[in-house]
Amino acid sequence: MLKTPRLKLEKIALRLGDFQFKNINLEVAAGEYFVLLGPTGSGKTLLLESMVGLKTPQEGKIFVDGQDMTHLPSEKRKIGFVYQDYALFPHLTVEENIAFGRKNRHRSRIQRLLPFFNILPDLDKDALIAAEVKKISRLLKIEALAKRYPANLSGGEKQRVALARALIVNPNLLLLDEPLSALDPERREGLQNELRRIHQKTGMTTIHVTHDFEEAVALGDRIAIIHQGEILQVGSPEDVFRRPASKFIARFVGVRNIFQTEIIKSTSNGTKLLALNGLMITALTSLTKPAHFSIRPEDIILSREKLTSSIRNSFQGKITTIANRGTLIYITIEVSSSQKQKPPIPFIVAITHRSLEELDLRINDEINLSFKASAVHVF
Amino acid sequence: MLKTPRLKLEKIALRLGDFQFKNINLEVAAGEYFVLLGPTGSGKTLLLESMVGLKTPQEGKIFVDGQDMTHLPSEKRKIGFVYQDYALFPHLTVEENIAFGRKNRHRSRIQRLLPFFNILPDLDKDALIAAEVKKISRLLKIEALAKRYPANLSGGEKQRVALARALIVNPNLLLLDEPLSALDPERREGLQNELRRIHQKTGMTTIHVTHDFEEAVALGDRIAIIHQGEILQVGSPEDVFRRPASKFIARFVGVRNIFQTEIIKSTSNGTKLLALNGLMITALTSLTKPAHFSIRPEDIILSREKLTSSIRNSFQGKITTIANRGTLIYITIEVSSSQKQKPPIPFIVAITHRSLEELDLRINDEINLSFKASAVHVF
Amino acid sequence: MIKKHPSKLTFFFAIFGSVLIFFIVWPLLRTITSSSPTLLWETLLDDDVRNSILLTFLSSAIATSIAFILGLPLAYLLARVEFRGRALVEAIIDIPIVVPHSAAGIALLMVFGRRSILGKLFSLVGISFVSAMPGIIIAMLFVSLSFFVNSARDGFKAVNPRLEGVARTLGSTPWEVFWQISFPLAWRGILSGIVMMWARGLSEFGAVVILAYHPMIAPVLIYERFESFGLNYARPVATLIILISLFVFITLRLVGRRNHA
Amino acid sequence: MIKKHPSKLTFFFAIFGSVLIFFIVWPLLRTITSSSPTLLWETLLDDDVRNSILLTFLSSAIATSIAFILGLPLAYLLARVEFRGRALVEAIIDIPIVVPHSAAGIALLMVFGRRSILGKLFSLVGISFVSAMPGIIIAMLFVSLSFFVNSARDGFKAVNPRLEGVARTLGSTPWEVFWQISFPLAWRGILSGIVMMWARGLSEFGAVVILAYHPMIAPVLIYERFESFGLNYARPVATLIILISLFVFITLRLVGRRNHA
Repeated sequence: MLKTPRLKLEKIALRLGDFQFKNINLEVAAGEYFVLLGPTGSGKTLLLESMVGLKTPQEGKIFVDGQDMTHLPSEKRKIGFVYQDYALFPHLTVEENIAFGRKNRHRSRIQRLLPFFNILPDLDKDALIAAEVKKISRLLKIEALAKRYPANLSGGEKQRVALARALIVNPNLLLLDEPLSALDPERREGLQNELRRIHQKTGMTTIHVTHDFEEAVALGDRIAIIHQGEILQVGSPEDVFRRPASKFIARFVGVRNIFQTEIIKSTSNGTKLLALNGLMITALTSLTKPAHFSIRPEDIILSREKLTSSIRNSFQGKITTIANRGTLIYITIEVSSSQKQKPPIPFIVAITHRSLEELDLRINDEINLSFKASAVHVF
Repeated sequence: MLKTPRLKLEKIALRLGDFQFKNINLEVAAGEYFVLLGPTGSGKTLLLESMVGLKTPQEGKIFVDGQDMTHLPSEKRKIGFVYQDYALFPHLTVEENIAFGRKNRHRSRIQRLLPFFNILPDLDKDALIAAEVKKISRLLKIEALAKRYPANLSGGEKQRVALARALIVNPNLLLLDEPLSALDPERREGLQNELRRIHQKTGMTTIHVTHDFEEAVALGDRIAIIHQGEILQVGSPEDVFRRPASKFIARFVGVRNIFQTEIIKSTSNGTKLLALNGLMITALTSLTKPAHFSIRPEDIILSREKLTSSIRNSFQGKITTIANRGTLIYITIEVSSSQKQKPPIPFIVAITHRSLEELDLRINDEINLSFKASAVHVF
Repeated sequence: MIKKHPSKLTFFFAIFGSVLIFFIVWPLLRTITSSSPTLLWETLLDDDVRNSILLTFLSSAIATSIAFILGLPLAYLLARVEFRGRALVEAIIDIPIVVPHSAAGIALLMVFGRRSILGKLFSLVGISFVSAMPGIIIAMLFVSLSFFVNSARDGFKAVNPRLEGVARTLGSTPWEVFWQISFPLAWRGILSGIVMMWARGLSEFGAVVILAYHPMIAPVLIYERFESFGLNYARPVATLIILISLFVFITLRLVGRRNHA
Repeated sequence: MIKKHPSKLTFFFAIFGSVLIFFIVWPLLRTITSSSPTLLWETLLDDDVRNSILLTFLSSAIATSIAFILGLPLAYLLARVEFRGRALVEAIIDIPIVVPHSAAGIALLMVFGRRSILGKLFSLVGISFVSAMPGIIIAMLFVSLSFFVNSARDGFKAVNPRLEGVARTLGSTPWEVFWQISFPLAWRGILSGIVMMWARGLSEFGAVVILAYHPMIAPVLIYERFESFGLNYARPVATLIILISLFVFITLRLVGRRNHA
């Protein structure tokens, strides 16, 4: 990134109770939809709270557009924040919730000192604010809710109101803390599309925190994987999905076939051979030392006959389990090692119901599995 | 079911606040793993609580092994219950939690009246109970946790302890209320397998409540779909998945391509033709009146060239969106109606990353889609 | 979770509980019904009685106002800020409930008495605590402030701190957040603290009687009439003050509930 | 959520709060430090003082025990069972806090006095309430039972009802569930109720003095010495009872906390 990033975290360290961050560095470009992905308890909310100034990091600096904000109070940072539970003000109507931040901007010094007296209403400004509330409500399709109280809203409606409230002040940055996790699974998808639409419409730089990998892939321009207070990998969804940087990430993003290997030798055409309990697997990598490698279950092709194609890796094995997981079926196939004393190697393969029917697979069937050299990710 | 079912609900009706059940009928066979599937707020927990006697239905009867239990107090029903949050007793160790129900059985009348005095310890019985606790702990692999308190356990450990506590009294029936929903997504799969293993080992008749369709498919011998206090469909996972009984169920189990049609006519070979905005779709059905029909996204095949196979339904369309959802990619293809004034029909197709690469699909590409007559589910 | 139709346990427990309810209700009912309306009306026309009741109400209201101004910030701090010695401060707030009332009166007399430093200082501006209304007020304040501070603290604690955090990100200063968010949302707890403290102030006798036998608040008047003339002369005044206390208590409680619903 | 380093608001609020803390602490400290240890020791050797202190402690302990037996079931019902008139019962439980103490004394005297039905009934078994320990006990019980019932009720409310439900499915009767689950888990609330009620009982003066001037409990003794001999004679007794109250209060509070951690 050549331009000044919208948000920059520099060596952030923060200790709170048992939990700590160490040396967090992160850059988010203006207009980007950035996803922080990590399991529950990896400290994602805490990191957001320190960006927004509700927690103060013990070390490190936070820059927005190149300006140091580390010690600025929250109310001066202009960073929007949507909590997981939406944190709508229960004593205000939807309309009043949305106008809340906008009204703060128009308040005089004396009004700020005596907030419990609503003196000197300014009709011009009130009309201006009402118009802005209407505009943002239209964008989020919540105009009909204006007079209702948060207690009477559904999860999805609450989320839209919280978004409207954060967006109306036109913040430099929008932080979303697990915005979809409080919703019913069947409504999640619709609101995910909604988030994408709003991001496209407003171009608001957004940081979205989640523990759900599919959500991250669907929304993120870039993804950072966070675990136990450390950022493990930053990259495009494709990067993280195809080329996980560690075994933890590989498992977390749903890769099943993870093996450890020694790299045996280079072949003439630039590929490498990996040894696995006597099997030789062809892969493309620049590594030369012992490493992990993985193959995504849906990258493995099953066939009754041995394929005679350009595919480098082809083995025969026996089906041991067939697990139906709704949309996909996961099949475990044990490939016997060429050295008799070693245990067979289990490969997990994902196929559709249609393929299962067509191939008529049953437990204990012998079957061929094959995958490309390029499907083997070495790390 | 010819034999007396283990559990039988007969016309259960229950009103609680805004919520009500109407006329719930259900039979669960001995040894079965039965899944109650429904969205949040469909009253699943309430139904379990009335099975176990913590809520009393206003109408209807509950039978266990043919015996009417409708008015039996909970402590006499011998039905194990595991709450979503596991509800472990925080003031007892893991060991004491597990032994809790087992000890109740050995208590004399006088001990039951004076439970705050732990009089007359019986060493023989204590040793017997300790042995049983050990046995069940071994089955659930929690022997190492015996002396710890629930507050120090992980979600998965809590779940195992709650299971052990329910299983030790050897109940007639085990009720699990969303047992996996409190766990991190990455641990859910392991514990799902564990539930299957324990069910196979103990043969315990189990009713498992969930809102997750994949969980239901992976575990259930049979599935009942419940929505707004009513049971909509009962059947095998395959049944519910392939032949949803209503539009709500179809949506809920993840079917995307749901259309409404009139059935036009029967063809010579026994298939029917369905009209959809001018397209004619071949399907197998006995229905003759206007109906819904659906096609699962993964049952549609994409190809660059028009397929010349036995597949009956083949159309050409334009790709409008490509959404990456991790393991699968969902592509929307709009097929133009033959009648020009009608809007194009969007089909959603699920393919793997591999197919996406192989077909090199891009937005606005023209592509062929085809599906078998048997893949069209009419309801 | 417990079934709707009562179990044997519920029945058994209800009998025990009824004894306690009866123990509270019976003496009060017996007192109220023992004086005829005419007698009560005559009692109310007695200048001494009327003045004492007004003095009691007014003093307690002033004590409550002082606690509101000084105690509301403290309640907020106790609910929100982690600081060393918070447990100590919470214990100190509870101490007035524990100190015997007459001993509290003695302690206040030592600090605010005529010969004490504070007493002399205040007498310069014409305020005397002994045998005067300010003495009644500080006695009431001392014995009843715990009720207000604890109730307001619980009110603030029940406010989700995330609401305050979000308000900050929307541009409110901590002072504005307090009035825009914390105070309105904690209002039920604060109001119930005001009611309890005011009512508790009305009921005080031991601490007040040591600082100020005169001017007489209603509880002192009851005691004096009982000592000087016996039960029959004390009873109408007692009835009157019980009726007024109950009336005020019930009204405020209903207002407090409506306010929330 | 609020940042750890204090904001201006926190500082400003802390100043207000300190005034209140100071108002509680100073009179107590001033009283405690005004009497020399020798004088306190001599006071303690005075039979009248010692007897009155023992009588106070014992009476309050008995009142608390009665409230425990009768009030624990009530607290559980209020926490668990939805019934018509629950709000009324909760209001009744709070009434004793509101009723002026001397008026409460009059009301109790009317029901338990020598010429009342209950008074006559009890006198048959040799129990007299007027000018006797049973009178002290019922006066203490009346003014302080609210503290126990409310605290125990909150303790029971904090117990997750699902735990009770699960225990039922594991074969426990409602009665067993109460002792195996509800009582141990609500123990902290119950204990704090016991402490508060006992302490509140110790502090009572107004209601007791009307039912039983003699035998003298410590608060009455303080008042009597103050009225008869003046501040200097009342002070050592006040100091002593303040010290003992504080000691007991702090000890029980620490025990209560350890018990939970």
